[in-house]
Amino acid sequence: MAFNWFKLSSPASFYPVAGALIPWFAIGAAILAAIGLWLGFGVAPTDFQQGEVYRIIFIHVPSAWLSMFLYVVMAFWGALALGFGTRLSGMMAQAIAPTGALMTFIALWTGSLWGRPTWGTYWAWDARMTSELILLFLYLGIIALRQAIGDPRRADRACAVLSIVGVVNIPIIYFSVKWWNTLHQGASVKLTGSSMETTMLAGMLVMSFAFWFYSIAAVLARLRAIVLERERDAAWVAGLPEVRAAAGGPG
Amino acid sequence: MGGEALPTVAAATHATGDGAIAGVRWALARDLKLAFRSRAELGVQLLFYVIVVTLFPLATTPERNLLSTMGPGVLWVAALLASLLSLPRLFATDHADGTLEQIALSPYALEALVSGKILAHWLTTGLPVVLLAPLLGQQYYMEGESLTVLTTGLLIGTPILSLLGAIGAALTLGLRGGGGLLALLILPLYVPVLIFGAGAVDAVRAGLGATANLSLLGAGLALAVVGAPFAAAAAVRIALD
Amino acid sequence: MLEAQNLAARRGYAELFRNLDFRVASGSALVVTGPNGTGKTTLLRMLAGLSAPSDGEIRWNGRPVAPFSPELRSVVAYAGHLPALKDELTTEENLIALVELSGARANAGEIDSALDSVALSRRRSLHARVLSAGQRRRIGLARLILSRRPLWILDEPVTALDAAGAALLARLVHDHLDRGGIAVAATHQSLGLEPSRVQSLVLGETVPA
Amino acid sequence: MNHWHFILGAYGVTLLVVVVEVLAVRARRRAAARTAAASAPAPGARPGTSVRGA
Repeated sequence: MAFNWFKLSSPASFYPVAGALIPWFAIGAAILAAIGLWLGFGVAPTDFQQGEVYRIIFIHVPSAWLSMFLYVVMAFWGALALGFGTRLSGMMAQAIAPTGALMTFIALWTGSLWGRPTWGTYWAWDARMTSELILLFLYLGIIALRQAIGDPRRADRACAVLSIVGVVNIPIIYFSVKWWNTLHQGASVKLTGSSMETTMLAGMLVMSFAFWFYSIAAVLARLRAIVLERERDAAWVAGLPEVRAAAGGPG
Repeated sequence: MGGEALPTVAAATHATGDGAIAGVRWALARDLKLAFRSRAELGVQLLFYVIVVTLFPLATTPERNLLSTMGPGVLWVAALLASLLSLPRLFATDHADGTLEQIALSPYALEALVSGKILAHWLTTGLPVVLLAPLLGQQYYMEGESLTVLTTGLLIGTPILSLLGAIGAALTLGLRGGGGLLALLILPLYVPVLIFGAGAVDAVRAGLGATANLSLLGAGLALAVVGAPFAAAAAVRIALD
Repeated sequence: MLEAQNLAARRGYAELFRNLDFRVASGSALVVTGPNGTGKTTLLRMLAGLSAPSDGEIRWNGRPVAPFSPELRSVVAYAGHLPALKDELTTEENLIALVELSGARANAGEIDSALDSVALSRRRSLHARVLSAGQRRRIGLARLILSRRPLWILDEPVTALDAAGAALLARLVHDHLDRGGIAVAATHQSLGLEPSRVQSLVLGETVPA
Repeated sequence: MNHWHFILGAYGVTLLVVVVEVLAVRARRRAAARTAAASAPAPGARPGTSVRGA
């Protein structure tokens, strides 16, 4: 068991595993999204206060969850890279950051489009929206830091330190924004009544799984690209069929 | 000179025993001396703070009520920017002239040396900002308890800025676009400090009292004092690698 | 005794060297040469504990030492490309600061005699800003005299030194080896040591696979 | 109050972002494969060292 994990943690052995997993997660994401959208648009009833526009939550809430979840996962892999110097962990953290930033962007975009008809404004200083914006800055900071550092190993470790500091800070940031928000009686949106329709909840959960599967597929695909970039002069990379095909072609 | 015995490892590591305090003291004394020798530079940074604070009423309105509402926020944002402006000095010069390598190879714990440097940074850049606050508060028609709470908040909060900033300064050592990158990395982390610090004055005005805000700021300082030197020291080692 | 086993280094995406093995005993020196970009400085930084090897192990007196480990930090004196001097401080203040940073107490008599042996006594209260490159290097030599560390890592130590300075450096290294110390130097100039106690390591030469 | 255009804006941009990410990742992998092919080490020319003396 332990030996297997050790073997898997080398980029060379994980590369084909990731390649085999990607189609399953991609197909899974597509099927789950189809079910989720059917639940969200076909089954769930119209909200009698907000009308149809609440249907944005089927992408807003999952992307917001994923944006936070992915940050924690990224920090986890970063910590492993920092603690044990495992190369694959650093690559994993590197692969997660752009998808996490995109999820944060989707959450902000959809939140603002939901807010316009609901609050009458695209942007409200709501605690969750504000925290999400700061989360986007944190993601962009990590991506920018990696861009600025040329050396991949230094980048792995520096980004790990930054993401760990970020993980400690995110709850504090959220709490502080909420604190500030209550003091100033800011806006906040809730669905009608305390109990959400079961079909709405089901749709949201299924869509969350769809986003989750999609993120895994996207991260693994990016991971494969990163492995190729960083192990470019390893013998096993030279032997890969896709690399040989690229060598045969022009350029 | 020949024939002298080389010190053993044990003799040399003796320094790490009382290392933490001695390390803090070495870095503090040296950075304070260096800051004093280049005090003109510190003056310029302080002036930046004063000018930023002065610009806001000119950009908005000299109206008394509005300014006294904006005042704490403006002073805090200016303090954040002043801290940001001074942060590259913290490690960059040591990095450029090779001192940082010697610091990292010293038998003193790097965390202690880094703490000393952070303390010196706060004493030379953060403390002046705190001391100027009662004066600059006058521009914003702040007085009485508001002014006291603002200054107290800055006194507790500016060390957090130096502590968190040290992590960013160490992470961006020797990188292209260092200043802008540092701002992107560090300003989001400053958000809670800004909220609790500026919020303390609002709470006083709302009649809620500043105790809760200042206590939260104090808790933040405690957390930063414990955690930040380790993160900053780790970042220094990474930057040297 | 300093040993390297199966050492490998990467910089960015490129591999600088691998499968590097050597052993430097007490009282002897390792001189590292090789074309630019073959990893001399990288190797020296690894031996000083500033940088982690991408593979392999460094051992001091038989025990593996990790980068920045306390064991290594208490034995190594590292003189890199950068002199670690502050323009705002005087020659003497710079020297005292560096000696104190290495955990030693700088007593006035020792400082005097160290400055004397590098011929900087008359420049002791000048700010480092006005010193020449060679004089800056000499402060580094004074630091080595006072360092009392068994392992010296010297990166291009002869650079900027005049003939007298180079001779002084050679004498310092010689005395250091006599006391049972170890020196690792990356240099293309001779340090004038007896061949019997010098190993030479040439980086960048192709070895059969 | 149906606001279908807001829903369309939210879902449309999400789809767009996903498509852009998928295309970007595929392009990145192709580029990485090309670079890897170009920088694959020639046999025998690996970096080496020699130790002499003592």
